[in-house]
Amino acid sequence: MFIDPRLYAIKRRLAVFRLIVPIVSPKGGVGKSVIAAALSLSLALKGVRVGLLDLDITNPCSHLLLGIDVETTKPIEDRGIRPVKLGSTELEFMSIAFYSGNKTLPLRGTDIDNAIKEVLSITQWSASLLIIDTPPGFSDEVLDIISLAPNPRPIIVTTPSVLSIETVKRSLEVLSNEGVKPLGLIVNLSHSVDLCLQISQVLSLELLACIPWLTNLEKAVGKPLALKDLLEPYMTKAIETILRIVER
Amino acid sequence: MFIDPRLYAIKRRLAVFRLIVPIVSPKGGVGKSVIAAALSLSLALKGVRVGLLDLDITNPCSHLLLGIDVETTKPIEDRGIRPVKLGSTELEFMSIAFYSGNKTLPLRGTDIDNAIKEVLSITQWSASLLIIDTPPGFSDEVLDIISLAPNPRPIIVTTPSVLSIETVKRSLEVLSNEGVKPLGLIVNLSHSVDLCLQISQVLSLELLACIPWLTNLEKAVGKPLALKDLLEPYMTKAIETILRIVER
Amino acid sequence: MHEWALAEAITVTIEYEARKRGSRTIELVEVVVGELQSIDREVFEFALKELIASLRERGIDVRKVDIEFEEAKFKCFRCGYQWNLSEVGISEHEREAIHFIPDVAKVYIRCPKCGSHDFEIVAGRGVYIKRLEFG
Amino acid sequence: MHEWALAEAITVTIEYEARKRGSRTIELVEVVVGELQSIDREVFEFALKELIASLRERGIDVRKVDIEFEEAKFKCFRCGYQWNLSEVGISEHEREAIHFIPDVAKVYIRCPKCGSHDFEIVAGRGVYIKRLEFG
Ligand SMILES: Nc1ncnc2c1ncn2[C@@H]1O[C@H](COP(=O)(O)OP(=O)(O)O)[C@@H](O)[C@H]1O
Ligand SMILES: Nc1ncnc2c1ncn2[C@@H]1O[C@H](COP(=O)(O)OP(=O)(O)O)[C@@H](O)[C@H]1O
Ligand SMILES: [Mg+2]
Ligand SMILES: [Mg+2]
Ligand SMILES: [Mg+2]
Ligand SMILES: [Mg+2]
Ligand code: NI
Ligand code: NI
Ligand SMILES: [Zn+2]
Ligand SMILES: [Zn+2]
Repeated sequence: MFIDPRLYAIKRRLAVFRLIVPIVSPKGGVGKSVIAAALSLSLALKGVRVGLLDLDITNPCSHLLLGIDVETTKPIEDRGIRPVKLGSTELEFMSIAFYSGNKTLPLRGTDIDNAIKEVLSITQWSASLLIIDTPPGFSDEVLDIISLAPNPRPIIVTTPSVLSIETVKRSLEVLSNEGVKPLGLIVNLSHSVDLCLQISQVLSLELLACIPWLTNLEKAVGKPLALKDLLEPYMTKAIETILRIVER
Repeated sequence: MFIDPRLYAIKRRLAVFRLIVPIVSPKGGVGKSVIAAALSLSLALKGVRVGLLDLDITNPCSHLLLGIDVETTKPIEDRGIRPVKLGSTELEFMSIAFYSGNKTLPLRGTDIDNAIKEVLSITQWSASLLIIDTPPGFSDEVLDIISLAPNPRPIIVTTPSVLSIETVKRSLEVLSNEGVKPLGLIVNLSHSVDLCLQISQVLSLELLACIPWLTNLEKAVGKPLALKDLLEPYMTKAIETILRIVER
Repeated sequence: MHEWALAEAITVTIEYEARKRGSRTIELVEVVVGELQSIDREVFEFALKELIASLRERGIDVRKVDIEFEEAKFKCFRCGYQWNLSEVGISEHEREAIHFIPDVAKVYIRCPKCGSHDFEIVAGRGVYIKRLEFG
Repeated sequence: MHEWALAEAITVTIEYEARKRGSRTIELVEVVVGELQSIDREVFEFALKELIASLRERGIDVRKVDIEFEEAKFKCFRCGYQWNLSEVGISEHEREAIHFIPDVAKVYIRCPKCGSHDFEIVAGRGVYIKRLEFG
């Protein structure tokens, strides 16, 4: 007999959330991590109790965007672990990087699966909204989150590039087969709102944001408020949609 | 007892190559697939017998870049499988997409590991150089190829973005611990050769190419010769370096 | 002190399984604790006792709990070598990180023979229930 | 006809292991072939026989080969349901794709109970050697 108590603990720990939003795309480099960080901060500063979880297990980056030094800042151990609070905000942040010392984690899928189950079963969130940064591809990270979270509502991210749109399209079929209903679409690195609308029609997803190429974004890496200020003007629809669900 | 005959077959099948070059980066969207495709074609047209293998198992894209319709074109079955030859060139191409019908493959790490071992053990290459497109992250795909291939010499790809450079830096440590010696670095999406040189110094890797943002690249997706023509002028050093090893 | 979270996972599991079966008595629970979790045995036993007492208040009676400790064992995917924790030695700081998420062991530990990070944690990884006997 | 590649993998393995042990006689090889490989048994046996004959010319004598077929079994990671291939039914075209790379089954097959692609191939996936007895 082998019973994994983590699966039962996870059910209980994730039940505190009113909404769980994985930020997903099959292609890398489309802006998932940037969007997850900025969106979490925008909502936290609007008074929502937000948790941000970095599930890019082998190559976690969210702490770099948020400017959190994982060597000096650590989650507190208290009947489990309490996520790190970001500066003056109420944003709760959790990442495997706190335990890998900002190194690459050369983990196979089974280890990734284990690490995710371990993190989810011991983290004590007090937030009501969980935003999850995921790696590209469609492997253990995405499969775990859609099977462990109750009613996950992913935000799909794409750029206007053919490669990105084509691969998003084919991944939507799998999500649908898994019974997952996306919250909507964010088109990043697009110069035209018309183009964003066209893409959202092709993919049959509600357009939640259309974000242009932002010259100053590179300078905002590690400065969470600057990052938020840069992206927020383009994400009002995404923010409103989430607020409506969380405050219901 | 459980003996996996694929491991022995793989050793034999990969022994035909004089050089195996995985194109790797921990971040997605930096241009690995575009570079793998263009570099393979450039070398094939210079008379090198090149194989291109897409190991981005859950989200294969190389066939989209090469304009290969995986529904109508299939590898031939002949005491194993013979990779598809690209048009008039001698480029041999192999991808799991031939068998997944251009769908997203929702595979866990153990399945990815199995799929890779299966592909490598039944594919009959006649090339002498193998270029491998890999997914981002540092999981089964990269771990498998560095442990199954004899003396793999990866080309590391980065953009000038902090996130990319930082994560490449930390992944080089793992590669070195695994006894893997990179062939060099390609900096993509960079407007300045000076910047590329600086980055290559920071990472202590030889600069093999410095590729700017190419306006027409999007139009070249699916047109392999156009793709090659666009990138080739920036990749002379990479091409020469490989030619020197393969023709030795 | 994340012993409490681990103990809680056990009792949540017991409660769920008991209610699913409509059973109010659990004769025996056998728990295995892997070495990588670096658990303080006393704290873990105390937490488990307290949580089982509160289970009893909610009508579920656990008669006996056995805790078994399992030594960590590793096997290299690259060269096949097998070893245990004492052979490699890790710092206090590394042990602390690993005790939260055992899989980060792959960052700090390398095969003593070939240096690879690509190994299997054969035993001693985590906490699981080996046996659950209903009354 | 990739039966030949699969058979070749077996004989390459035998040769390598025999030379490693300095042994020239293999009393018994037990090979397991998974249902997902959709192997033509006759072709596979013929290929194996031919390749073993050529092994003999290189000084390695294989006395007996047993081939065991293993039915495919699947178990859903999401709902726990278990099933076999006959319960789902796949097209000829899908069977063809799966026979090259059994893992693409996850694209074409879904759990008959909950519809998920996220399942385990418990048995019948590939070809492996279950037993190798040296003389
Ligand atoms: N709207 C934008 N404008 C300019 N740069 C961007 C924008 N969105 C993302 N980037 C940059 O693109 C790269 C990839 O973004 P990231 O969020 O890491 O993508 P992903 O998480 O999908 O891999 C990063 O270097 C980031 O700084
Ligand atoms: N030099 C370049 N100029 C313009 N676009 C590029 C360039 N390199 C890559 N791209 C585009 O960037 C995206 C990511 O490239 P891709 O090769 O798929 O990255 P990866 O394989 O690393 O994820 C694609 O849409 C591609 O067309
Ligand atoms: Mg990311
Ligand atoms: Mg992965
Ligand atoms: Mg790619
Ligand atoms: Mg992966
Ligand atoms: Ni602890
Ligand atoms: Ni065949
Ligand atoms: Zn080793
Ligand atoms: Zn199911």
